[in-house]
Amino acid sequence: MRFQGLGKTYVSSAGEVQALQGINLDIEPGEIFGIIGRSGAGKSSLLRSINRLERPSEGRVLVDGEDIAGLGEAELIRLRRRIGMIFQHFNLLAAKTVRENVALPLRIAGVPQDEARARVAEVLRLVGLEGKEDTYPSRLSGGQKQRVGIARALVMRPEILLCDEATSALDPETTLSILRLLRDINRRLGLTIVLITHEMSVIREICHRVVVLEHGRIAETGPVWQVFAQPQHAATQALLAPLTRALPEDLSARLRDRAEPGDWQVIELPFTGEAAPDLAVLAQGVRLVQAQVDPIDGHAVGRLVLLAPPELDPASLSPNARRLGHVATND
Amino acid sequence: MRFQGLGKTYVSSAGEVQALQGINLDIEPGEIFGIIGRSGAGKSSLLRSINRLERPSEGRVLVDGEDIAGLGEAELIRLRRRIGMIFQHFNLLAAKTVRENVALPLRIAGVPQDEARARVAEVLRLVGLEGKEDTYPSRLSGGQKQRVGIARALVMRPEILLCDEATSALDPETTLSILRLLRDINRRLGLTIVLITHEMSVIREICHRVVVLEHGRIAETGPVWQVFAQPQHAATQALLAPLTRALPEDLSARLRDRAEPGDWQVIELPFTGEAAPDLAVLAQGVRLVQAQVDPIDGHAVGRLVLLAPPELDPASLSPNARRLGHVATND
Amino acid sequence: EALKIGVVPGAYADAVGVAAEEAKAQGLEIEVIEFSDWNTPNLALDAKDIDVNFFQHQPFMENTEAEKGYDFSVVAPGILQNFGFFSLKHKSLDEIPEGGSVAVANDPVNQGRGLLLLQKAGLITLKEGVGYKGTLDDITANPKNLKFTEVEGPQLVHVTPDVDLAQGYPHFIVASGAFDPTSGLIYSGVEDKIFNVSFVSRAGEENDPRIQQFVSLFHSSQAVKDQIHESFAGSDKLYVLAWLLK
Amino acid sequence: MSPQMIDRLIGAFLDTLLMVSASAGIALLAGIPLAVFLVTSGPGGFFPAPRLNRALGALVNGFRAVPFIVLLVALIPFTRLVTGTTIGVWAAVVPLSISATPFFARIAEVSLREVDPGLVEAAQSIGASRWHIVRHVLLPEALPGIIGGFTITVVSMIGASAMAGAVGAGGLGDVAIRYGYQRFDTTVMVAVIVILVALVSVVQVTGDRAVRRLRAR
Amino acid sequence: MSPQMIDRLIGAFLDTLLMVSASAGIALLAGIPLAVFLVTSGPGGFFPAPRLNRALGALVNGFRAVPFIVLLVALIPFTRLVTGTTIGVWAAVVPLSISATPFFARIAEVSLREVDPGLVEAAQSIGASRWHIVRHVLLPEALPGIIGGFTITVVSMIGASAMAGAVGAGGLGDVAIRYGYQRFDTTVMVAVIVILVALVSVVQVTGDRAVRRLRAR
Ligand SMILES: Nc1ncnc2c1ncn2[C@@H]1O[C@H](COP(=O)(O)OP(=O)(O)OP(=O)(O)O)[C@@H](O)[C@H]1O
Ligand SMILES: Nc1ncnc2c1ncn2[C@@H]1O[C@H](COP(=O)(O)OP(=O)(O)OP(=O)(O)O)[C@@H](O)[C@H]1O
Ligand SMILES: [Mg+2]
Ligand SMILES: [Mg+2]
Repeated sequence: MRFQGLGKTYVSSAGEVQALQGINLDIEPGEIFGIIGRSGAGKSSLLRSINRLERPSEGRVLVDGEDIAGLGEAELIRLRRRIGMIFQHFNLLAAKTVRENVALPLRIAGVPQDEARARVAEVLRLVGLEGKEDTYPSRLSGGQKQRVGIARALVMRPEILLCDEATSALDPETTLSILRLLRDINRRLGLTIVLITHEMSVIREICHRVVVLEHGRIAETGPVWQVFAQPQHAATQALLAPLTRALPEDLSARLRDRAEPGDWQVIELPFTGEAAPDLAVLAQGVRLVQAQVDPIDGHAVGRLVLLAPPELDPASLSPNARRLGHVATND
Repeated sequence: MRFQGLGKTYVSSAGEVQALQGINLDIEPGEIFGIIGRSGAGKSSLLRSINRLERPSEGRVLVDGEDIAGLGEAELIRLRRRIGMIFQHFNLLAAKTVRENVALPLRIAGVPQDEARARVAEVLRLVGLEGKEDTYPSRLSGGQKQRVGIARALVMRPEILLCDEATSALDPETTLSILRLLRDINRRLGLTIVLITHEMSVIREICHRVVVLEHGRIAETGPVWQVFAQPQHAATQALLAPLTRALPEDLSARLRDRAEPGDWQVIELPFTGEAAPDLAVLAQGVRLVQAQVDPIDGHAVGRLVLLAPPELDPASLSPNARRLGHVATND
Repeated sequence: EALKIGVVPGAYADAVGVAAEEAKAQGLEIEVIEFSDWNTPNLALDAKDIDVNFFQHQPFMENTEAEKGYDFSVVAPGILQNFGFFSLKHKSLDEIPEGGSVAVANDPVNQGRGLLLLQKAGLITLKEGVGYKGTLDDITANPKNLKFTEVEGPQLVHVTPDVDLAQGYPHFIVASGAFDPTSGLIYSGVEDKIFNVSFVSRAGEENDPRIQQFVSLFHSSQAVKDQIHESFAGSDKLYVLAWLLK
Repeated sequence: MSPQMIDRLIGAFLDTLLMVSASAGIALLAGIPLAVFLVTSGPGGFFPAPRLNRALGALVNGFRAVPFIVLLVALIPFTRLVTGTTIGVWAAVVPLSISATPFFARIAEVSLREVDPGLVEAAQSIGASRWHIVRHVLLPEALPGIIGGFTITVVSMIGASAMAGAVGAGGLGDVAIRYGYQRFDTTVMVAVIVILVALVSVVQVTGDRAVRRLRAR
Repeated sequence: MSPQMIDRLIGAFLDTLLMVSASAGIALLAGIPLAVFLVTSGPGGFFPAPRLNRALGALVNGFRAVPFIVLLVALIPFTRLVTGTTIGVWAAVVPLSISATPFFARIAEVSLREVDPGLVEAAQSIGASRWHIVRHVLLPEALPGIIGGFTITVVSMIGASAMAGAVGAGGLGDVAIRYGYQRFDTTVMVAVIVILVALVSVVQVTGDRAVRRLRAR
């Protein structure tokens, strides 16, 4: 999949909105590719251009090397049958039951009834909707609706899967099981997945590469561990900030720049995924305040926040350790 | 706010669904109260019973000590004007612009035009929607729609705020700023917030207490740091599992129960928020694989996962350190 | 104040229209109101919304008076038309087959007259003494087993090709140009003056000078006569100017 | 065509405009509250009044069931009370609007029922009274459908106004009937029909445009 | 009432049933494709054919513009071609269905336009052809509205059939006009109107029920 100079402008009575501009991007087959960015950055617009739900205002979208703008109706239908899509707003048919919604792609593609029945039952089981087969969407909870959308996208065993915030309405446990399912299909069948999410943990969990959009442009792109460990662009840093969580408020409120007698240092010890700091240094009487270290693709990425006695030299911990400030300790 | 033996049964052609049963719960004024649970557990049904969008099948809901089932129309309207609600599916009026949607509660309550205009501008700024005032909802991205919903719920300066997955469509940065806003209002004005979310980080960030629903019943309830540090119920553990993240896959795949020569131990060192382990113990040549420690209400909660040499006794690190298994080390 | 005359579309209205033009030239103000219905001109007359109407014959008027309690009176006679029964399939009444279809008018008085004519032709027998008020329910003998269909006046012309025998009003036939209005198999004749379409006003107002002036103009105008003659295909056989009958 | 006939057509055109716009206006004003009441007071509505709902439904059905000409005559006493006359354009407006109102109400009802119940809930949650819900949710959200339905009503009334000839009100449809049907004057009939088609097209296109503009936002 | 009259009422009732159900059936079969075409080929539709759309729109407007009685007469040659006659129930079915089809198409059009474009997109994303979208999305999703509109159409046709009756097809409306209206037979008129109201109510209630059942799911 390749985007060449892709731009998208929406025209409405309230004026023009340039949702995307100058997007150049390659997504490899078999890859799990994440799209992140602030609300309104153009993520959905980008995703929707892949199966031509949105026609580019400029530039081209190539799938399997072919410009999809030039596809005739029959070819477009053939292409779309190979691409599953999970919508941000679910878009379930209110007049059809869960089963009928999920069976629709198969019915349309003329899959024999018996096989269709079996496949529908299978995906409904995978997304945990047994027992709701004959329910209409209006009777489902938000997460149940979303799972119907996931089942509908998977039932055709697509080669490419487009997910627009596919797990936003799901609890962590269900999210995890869906992600595992996706990764599993990706590994077994080489499914290419392009996914939008606001949950950085989802990106970390399953994506290989990620692109960060900002105001319709690419801010940054690369392997997840790199982008996450050393975000270059302010937008990425802002998105990741809540992940590499802020200092606890009671601490940050008491933080001061210059040390007063008896103050301890607050030190940040980053793990950038390259050379991990030696933990032996922690034996110098420091206390752990906050920690977030995660292995991404085999690289330990994150940081520790420590309280250290005044005499300790941050550099002795690790060359990139950094003093954030000083606080009084009450114990 | 008090729920007494609350039960809710939905009746439809597909049969009965018992969404809630035997809910007994108190929510204190000025509290930020989280509701979590698996998809379909009954969270939305519980929340919607607070402003009588859903009438209980059994039991009672008391707000300010008064059974709301008995309210007349005028009283109910008065109550609802004190309760803001953010809907899971946004429920924006398609025929009104962003500004008109947000201004509607004020218009209905007869707030003078001038004041209304100022307040609308203020909340739209708070949720970051400047420039979209005259846009219709169909032209907004998912997150922008959600922010309109948030603005609409806040504009009346409610005493109670009900949030049904209010930040699910928002990027982490925006989520954080909305949460800070809510916490700020909570502190300054004593706003009571009841919120449903699937993002455990949101619960951790701002909630005081949390209830875990499972199959329409209360599985567990208590202060967030307690529930998160020592989840008692299987449902809670399952929900939190992805948070206290699983071992990295390459490690867990190689994990074995019995040590072979040269194997290192994989050790979990929990931080339960009570007595934090002394970090000096880490000087025994261990390596950090994964860390997640967060201060919740001043208590350090989380765990470290360490690789330790075979001779180390886990108990020497901390009484509740636990050996997960053994792995071969290649370096 | 203008004299308001109610009419229904057709030859009668056209004649009144010509007379109204002449009257205006003489300084008499006339307003012609065309009703596309046969009840409302009487209703409007009774309600004093019009002063005189010209669409009905005396039996029709009396029937309405009896049913609705109006109090009207005939001011002056108008036109008497010679309606008949027509067929595009058969040359004479004898050829009408067993079980043949017959279209008759669907309004009360014209249907009654049509049935009387069929009785005169020997095709049916009506209940004793029903006269022109007879309906299909009053047929006591129907030896040829004719099947009747009731149809609106103007529509009779359209259905004539589809039936064996159809009642027909010459001025409709003339206007449509569908077939020869003088080709009827039997005619009602123009002897029964009571069926002439007359000027009708509220009782006691028949001597309103405006009405009288208009009626005498209508009766004396050559243009009116020419218009009527034209409406009846220039055939004297199909109509009679009732005011000239003694 | 004679100059008189052309005058007559112009007059008829104006009569039609007047009759249709007056009665369409009345049908709009009366039909919308009626439709709102039928929707909100019925089963599942937020203002349940089953007894009154059934009664009003029956009344609407009654007016819908009676053939127009019968209704027209039955209404004459009322018409006279309102307009002071039984003939002419204004006398036709009364029965026309009385027959168009239940018709339009039924059409508007269909569109009002399509409004997402979630939006009604949202309004309830902000403390909207029933009147607010009608005013700010039901009507604006159903507006495209209501306009579409009103377009259909106006076009149907252009057809129905032909019957106004029964009270001597004239109008294009009546001219078509009188000349085309009863006098077999094809030229006049064709002329009238051309005008009628043009009128209907203008109404339809205007309605469609309005709907499209609303949908485009 | 005489026994003949009772027979006549029964016959008229059956005639009305036959006329209305036959022409409603035709209007349903012909009106839905027409409505679908009007919606999908128009601006913003997924099967743009602006020229054909305008042409068909104009044709629909044409049929809608002509007063029913005039249409009925204008269609006589066609009616004769189809049914071999111009009198009787079947001859009335032709103009009735030809006038009901564009009417119903316009009503169905309004409901079809209400279908959420997101659902069409969802269908497109699973590789649905245009026909699939019509079959699986537009029609089922608009069904409540279409049924509501069909109810309105059937009720309107019960009214229109009274006029068709005037040209020799009989039916209840015609009996009401002939006996009740022209002959001032109040008993018959009341009887007919009671039957008509009952018939209309049955149609309306059946339609409402169907819609409510669809909505309840
Ligand atoms: N209107 C309804 N009719 C029938 N069943 C319903 C209805 N609304 C909800 N339910 C059922 O009740 C149960 C609880 O629904 P609820 O919406 O409260 O779940 P939830 O906890 O909010 O889930 P989610 O996280 O997915 O939004 C679900 O099984 C759902 O299918
Ligand atoms: N149909 C439309 N008409 C006009 N503007 C639109 C339309 N759809 C989207 N936009 C605008 O384009 C921009 C990008 O929208 P898009 O939906 O791609 O954002 P997004 O990154 O998916 O955001 P979110 O995370 O909130 O879903 C937004 O500013 C939005 O308001
Ligand atoms: Mg989006
Ligand atoms: Mg929910």
